[in-house]
Amino acid sequence: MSAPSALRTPWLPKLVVAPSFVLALVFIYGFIAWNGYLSLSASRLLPNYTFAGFEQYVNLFESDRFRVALKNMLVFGGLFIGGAMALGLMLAILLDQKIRAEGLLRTIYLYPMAISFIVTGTAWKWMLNPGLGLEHLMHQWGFESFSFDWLVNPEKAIYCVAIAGIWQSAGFVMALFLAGLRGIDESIIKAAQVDGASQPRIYWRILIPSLRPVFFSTLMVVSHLAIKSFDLVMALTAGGPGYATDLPATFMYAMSFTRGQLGLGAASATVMLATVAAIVVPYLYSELRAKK
Amino acid sequence: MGALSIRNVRKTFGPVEILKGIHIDIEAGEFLILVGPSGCGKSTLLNMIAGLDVPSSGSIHMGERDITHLPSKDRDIAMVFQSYALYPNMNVAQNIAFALEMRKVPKPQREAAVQRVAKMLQIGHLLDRKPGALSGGQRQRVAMGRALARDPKLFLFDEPLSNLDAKLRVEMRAEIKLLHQRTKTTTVYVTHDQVEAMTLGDRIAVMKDGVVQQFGTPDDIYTRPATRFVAEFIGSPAMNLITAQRSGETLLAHGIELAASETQRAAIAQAAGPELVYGLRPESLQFADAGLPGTLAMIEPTGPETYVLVDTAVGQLTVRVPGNTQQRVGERVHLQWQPQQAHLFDARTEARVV
Amino acid sequence: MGALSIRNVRKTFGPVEILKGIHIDIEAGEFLILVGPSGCGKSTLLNMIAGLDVPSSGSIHMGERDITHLPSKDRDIAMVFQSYALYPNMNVAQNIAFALEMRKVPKPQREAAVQRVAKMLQIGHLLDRKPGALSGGQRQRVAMGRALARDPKLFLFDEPLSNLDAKLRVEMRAEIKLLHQRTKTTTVYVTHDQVEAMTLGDRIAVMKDGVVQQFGTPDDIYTRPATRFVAEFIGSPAMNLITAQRSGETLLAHGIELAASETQRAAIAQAAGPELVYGLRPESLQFADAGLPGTLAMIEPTGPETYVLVDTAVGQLTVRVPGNTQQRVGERVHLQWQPQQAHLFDARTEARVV
Amino acid sequence: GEVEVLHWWTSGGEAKAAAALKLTLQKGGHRWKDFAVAGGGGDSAMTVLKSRVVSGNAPSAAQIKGPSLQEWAREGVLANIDDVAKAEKWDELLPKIVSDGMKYKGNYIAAPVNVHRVNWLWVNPEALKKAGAKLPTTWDEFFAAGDALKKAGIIPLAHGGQNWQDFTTFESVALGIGGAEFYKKALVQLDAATITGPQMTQVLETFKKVKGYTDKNAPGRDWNLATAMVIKGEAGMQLMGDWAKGEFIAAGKTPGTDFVCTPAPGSAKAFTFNVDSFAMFKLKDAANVAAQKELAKEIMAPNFQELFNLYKGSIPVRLGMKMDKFDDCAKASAKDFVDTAKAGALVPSIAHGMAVPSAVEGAIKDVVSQFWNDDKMSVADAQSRIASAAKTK
Amino acid sequence: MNRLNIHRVLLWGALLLFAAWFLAPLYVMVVTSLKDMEQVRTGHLLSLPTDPTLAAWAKAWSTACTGTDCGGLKPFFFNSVAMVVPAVAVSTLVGALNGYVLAKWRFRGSETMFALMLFGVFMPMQVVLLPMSQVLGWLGIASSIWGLILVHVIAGIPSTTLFFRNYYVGLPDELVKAAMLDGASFWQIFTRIVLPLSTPILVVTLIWQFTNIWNDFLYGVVFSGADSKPITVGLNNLSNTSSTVKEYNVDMAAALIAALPTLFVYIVAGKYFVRGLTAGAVKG
Ligand SMILES: Nc1ncnc2c1ncn2[C@@H]1O[C@H](COP(=O)(O)OP(=O)(O)OP(=O)(O)O)[C@@H](O)[C@H]1O
Ligand SMILES: Nc1ncnc2c1ncn2[C@@H]1O[C@H](COP(=O)(O)OP(=O)(O)OP(=O)(O)O)[C@@H](O)[C@H]1O
Ligand SMILES: [Mg+2]
Ligand SMILES: [Mg+2]
Repeated sequence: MSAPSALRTPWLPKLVVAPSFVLALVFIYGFIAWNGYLSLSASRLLPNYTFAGFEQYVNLFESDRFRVALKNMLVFGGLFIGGAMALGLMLAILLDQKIRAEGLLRTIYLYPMAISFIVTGTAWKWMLNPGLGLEHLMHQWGFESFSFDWLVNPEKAIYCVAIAGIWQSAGFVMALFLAGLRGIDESIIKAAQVDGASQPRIYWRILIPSLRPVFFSTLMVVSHLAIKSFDLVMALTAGGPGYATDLPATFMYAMSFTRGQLGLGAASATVMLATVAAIVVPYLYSELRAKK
Repeated sequence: MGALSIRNVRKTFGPVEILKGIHIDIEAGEFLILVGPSGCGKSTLLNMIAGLDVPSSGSIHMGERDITHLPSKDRDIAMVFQSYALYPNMNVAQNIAFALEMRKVPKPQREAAVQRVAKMLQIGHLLDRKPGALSGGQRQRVAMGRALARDPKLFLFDEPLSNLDAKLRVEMRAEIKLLHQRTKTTTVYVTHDQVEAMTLGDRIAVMKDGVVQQFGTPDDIYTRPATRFVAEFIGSPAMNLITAQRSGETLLAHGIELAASETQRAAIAQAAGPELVYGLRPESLQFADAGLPGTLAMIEPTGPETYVLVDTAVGQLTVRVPGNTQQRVGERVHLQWQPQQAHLFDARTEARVV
Repeated sequence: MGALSIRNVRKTFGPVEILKGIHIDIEAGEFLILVGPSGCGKSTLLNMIAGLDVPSSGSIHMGERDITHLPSKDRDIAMVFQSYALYPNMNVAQNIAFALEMRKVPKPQREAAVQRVAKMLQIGHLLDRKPGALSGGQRQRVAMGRALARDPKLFLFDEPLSNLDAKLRVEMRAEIKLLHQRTKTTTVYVTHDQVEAMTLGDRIAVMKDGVVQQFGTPDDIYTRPATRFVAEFIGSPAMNLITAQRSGETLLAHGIELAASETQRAAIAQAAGPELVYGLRPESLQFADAGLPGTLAMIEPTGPETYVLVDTAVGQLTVRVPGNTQQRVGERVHLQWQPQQAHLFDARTEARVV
Repeated sequence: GEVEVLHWWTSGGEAKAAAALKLTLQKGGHRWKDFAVAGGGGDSAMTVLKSRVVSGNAPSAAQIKGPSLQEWAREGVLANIDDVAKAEKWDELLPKIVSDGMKYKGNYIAAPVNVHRVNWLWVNPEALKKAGAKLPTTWDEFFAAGDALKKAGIIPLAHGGQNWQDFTTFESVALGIGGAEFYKKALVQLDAATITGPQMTQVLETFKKVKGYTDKNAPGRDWNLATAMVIKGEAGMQLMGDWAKGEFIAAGKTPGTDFVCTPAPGSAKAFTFNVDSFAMFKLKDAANVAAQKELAKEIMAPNFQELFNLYKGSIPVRLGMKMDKFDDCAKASAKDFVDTAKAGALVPSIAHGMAVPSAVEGAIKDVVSQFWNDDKMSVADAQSRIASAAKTK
Repeated sequence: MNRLNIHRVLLWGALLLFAAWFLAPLYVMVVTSLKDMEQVRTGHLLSLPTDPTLAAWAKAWSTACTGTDCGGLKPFFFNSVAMVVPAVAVSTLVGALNGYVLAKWRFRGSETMFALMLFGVFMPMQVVLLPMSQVLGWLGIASSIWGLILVHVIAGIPSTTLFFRNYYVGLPDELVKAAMLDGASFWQIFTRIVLPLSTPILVVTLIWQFTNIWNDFLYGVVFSGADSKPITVGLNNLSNTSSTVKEYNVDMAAALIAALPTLFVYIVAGKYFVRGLTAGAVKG
């Protein structure tokens, strides 16, 4: 269905979105451009606008730490986005079954979003730490051979970050999906029941496909969370052991603000944005095209 | 194939009782038509047969089995929803094939079924469209297709042809009839179309206010309506009803004696109340040189026939005339009829007297 | 009050041309009926009149004014959507009053209007309900109520009575007619119901595949269909059509000569193609002792009349018989008709010959 | 006037010290606007500082130290406080190596607060006794003691999981194995030959060996939790700066009996210092400038120096202070500070940003930390990577 | 009926299992916040407090030191409230309007506009810090609560727009059309038809914005002034002491206090996740 578009009033709708659009242009694209320029400048501690060429990019790609950070972004991003979406969707579906205690359970699943990771990180650190948390507990309960030392293992620590991240955001994903499910016309569900679809199939074939726009929102938001999981890493591992759990965001932050290598930080931000754009832009394109 | 038996089904929505004890029994393979005024509970009843809603009390049986609480997907029922309820994310072909897929019908067979119903419903060129890009009638046909692609134990149709043009409607009606003759699938069909009701059904249930007023063959319903309501509801234009006072063996309306046959006279004499309702179908009235005098009030030509409204001493009566008429509004006419074609109802209980 | 003039309106959805140059002119106060097969573009046309969509080319005028691009809220049009489009968040009363509220009608007047249409549509007891708790027919009446509460320049009705029972439909039809007679508001009305089309409309436009096939008075359309399509489309059961070969002044179908009047003979002699289509409405056929012989194939009693299908040498013909018939399937019968009641169309161009 | 001070002294003792400073200034009729940003060893504070400077809204003073001071000065945003320094004779009161750090192009731009000694080894004597080990003074002795502790079921060395902790250990090893000269050449002057030389190889090997004496749960552990392990006797020793003392004291332990502070193995004759200081920013408002100068003066005043360092566990940067209120560890530290300054064995701590620009510091820390954590990295590999990190600009 | 019960049991099993997983850290936090420091040091993670005390909560609320101020989280808390309420309201409203236009009043280029705005979702916060400081400096609202509100509104618009737009895409266009015919203006359609149908997504957006803004640390610390610092800065200062004893119990209590408003919003707003608002509106 085409929207009731095209009539000759359009200045009003355009006027309404104009401020946001201008803000977006200035604050998103203006800043991206600014950042892009910084990455080519000789900035160190503070912005400095003398042009310095591609030196920062050369440094960046020689940096082992940045390579690790990029790789982590892919690993963590994949696990986190996939995990949070899957779990969130599953919880939304479970809660959609006319559960009596829905309100309570929903709040339980959502609450991790409420608590700042500055401190939740500590609780997680305890729980995942082999000497204090789960492993310790299992040993105390007599499962001596139980071993769970991912947090301190440079190769596995990133999974811990993903676990904590999923824990934190799955609830919100659930809320988004639940809102979407609640917007679907019930008669379609009835039709599917008559058609002989079992409950799981109704979700899989009818409801989830109808949630496509919501899916799209969720994916965007979760990716946003993945890219911004700065607090999470800082609180849980601070990028360690070594820099095994460094992400581009933490890398950029460290370079720009701790180490006085603003130019390098800017370069890393540019590379990161470009990576994201390479993944997101085609998706955006197809998603918005499909609407037509 | 199961006989369908609805036993004392009641349904309340909040404080309102919508169905007040429905009893309907049909044989396996029968075609039941459900008619009744808008809002009388037809869709609600279908929903309960389909398992989309549970009765507040009473039970529903298919064959020997009590299915009152059986999940809908295990009932093997196909239904056309009054509101279509197409899957917006699937195209027409997928909409039609969905139920087959759910029942694990292999792909080639599904495709064959889609082709078959698409042809039957004349929607072959729409198979790739999403429901959003269809006209109202096209959507309704897709909704039909979804049901017809299957071979269920029971068909439920909720006004499946209401948005189709007359020509298509006739064709669809014929297709449904053919299909039913071939498969002998038990069917429950809600319609407001008299022709559909009369030509498709083995039996008709006329509902009003959550109660079945009459349950019988089409001929029965038309020629021997059990209540005044049924008499008035079935038939278009509606039956002319004249309230008349009993006076021994005769009936008087506004001082005019209404003709009655032997049996009718006997019945009038034994009637309980002082007032009766005398019913005459528009086609039972003829213009003649003598008879009940009246003035022509309005002429409605519908093409093949014309409805003429005549003001008489006993009230305005509708007369059905084949073809067109040369008469003019205001003309003085006389009406005649055969007394045995009249229907008599008790004015108070509204039940048929004879 | 404005006359409505639709000038060469075309509309394409993607690659498909839905409307292919529509011309319709109606006078202020006229009641236009739009009929046509499902999917022919009726709703699309209404949408454009309402300003909910823009024509790909062409223009729409109301009175003297070109409104093709006028925002719909400034057009002062009331419309009943085929899909109802009730506001799910408002109850029935609010749904009906919304448009009045938007036009700053004071509250007491709004309430009076709601009461008025609620009474007219028999939904007084539903005013506090949300649309989700209504039956199909009740929703449709609310959709009607939304339009009828207003006093617009133009009414657009898209199959507004399709989900109502026959009795209610007759009543509603009468109400609409009354309303139109009182207010003389220009109206465009889409329907598939022949009786509605014939009794409500001042003029009928028959559309097919995005083209207006005939535009005229109801009587015109029925008695002098301009094309074979119109002839077949209007009238239920449809007109019997017999393809026949021209042979001088006579027509032969399967070797049988079809009766023709003087004028028809003249026209046949001058016809362009070698083949003509000979059309006979079911009510033009009578059973007689002599005439076209045939076998009774099927009997469909509808109550006031019966459709009898007869297999003859020229094909299967439908005969409309008043009341019930005593005949039996398989019986041998003869059919007769008056040649001047036959319609002749060119087989190739499908245009009326005489 | 008003002083806005950006700092990350939010914890008990430090906050008390800061409060003392605030009080002094308020007595002088100035207003104190506290801008405390804790966390990440001042990372967040630095971020805030940069934004504030960029938005043209710099605070009066901010906690900046080491070569960073020079970097900030180079951006032209720091104020010249030579007049205060002259009046208060800072040149005489500060060791040259410290006062040099406070100057940019010969002008004072910052006021120093305290001196931390980083190369301490904190020992739980009870644990050593139980294991039958003696206080190590060389790395060989350290390993011997470590083996003994291990046998006794005690974690020999408590260690935490940030890269500065790894590097604190590395520094101590470098100083202990290579000595002050090597330390300066390799880690301050970043001499490539020294970094790739055999001495560095030995340092790295020893460093890696030390890891064998820590527990596997160290990553992610805060340093104070590591200290707590020593306090509770779960671990025998910890290599940490003198701020660790605060933990022991807070747990009600007395130096010398309940716990022992001793220079890190082999580094008794050297001193890695970590000097906190306040950089003064250019301000527009004259009254605020006056208040800022007052602040600089008060920071170097004996009262504050004593009070603050008592709270903080460090020693005054001002020379010639009376130390009688301080504990034994501090006294030893103060003595070593003066001695090593004379002997040229007073070296800046890289782990705490005293030696090299932050970019280089970060790069080297990354490599060392990675080497510590990643058991697959070879010594030679680490050496060459440190060398290239040292070239970071 | 029996199979139904098995399903129910499985369903509840899964629900409760996840609930346990979600609650575990909360349990640790609550338990710890009720212990005194001695118990924290000696007991283990899951052990219950031997004698529960609210001392840590009281301390976190009113006496814990953050820098030289020892007023607990109280002042920060109210700063946060003053910042969150307008920022959430404005960004949600703007998002709803944008979503409404982008879904129901499409015009040439509106999709592109949407895509361009969407990309803002991926801007790492860190990139924004310095240029934003510069801009706020120019505007003269650096280091004030207004600057902070502005930043949060700007940062929130891409996601709120996304939520609303994608939700509104699913609302039948016929409703808007019907309202247009009824003479409703652009704004009336929004307030009378579209907004009343947005409850679920409104809830989600409120939750999202409230949580994000309330819990934001980086913007809060960078763009706030000395007396407009939000609660997260207080919390951070409280829990990130770099020396001496770490009072975990107070940290945990502080974190829970900081989370209370957000939880409150979840519980209150959560009620509005109603089912089937559009059912029955439109057929087909
Ligand atoms: N968005 C769309 N994209 C493509 N085709 C469309 C779209 N909307 C409608 N159509 C097609 O346009 C044609 C006309 O549709 P319209 O709704 O006007 O039909 P209609 O005459 O009202 O039919 P009905 O009597 O079934 O309601 C149909 O064939 C339909 O499939
Ligand atoms: N959820 C509900 N809550 C309250 N009343 C309801 C609800 N659903 C339906 N009703 C009422 O129940 C009655 C029966 O509805 P139903 O849909 O069965 O009517 P119907 O016979 O199918 O009518 P129609 O011919 O108009 O489709 C109606 O009066 C309707 O208003
Ligand atoms: Mg119904
Ligand atoms: Mg239509």
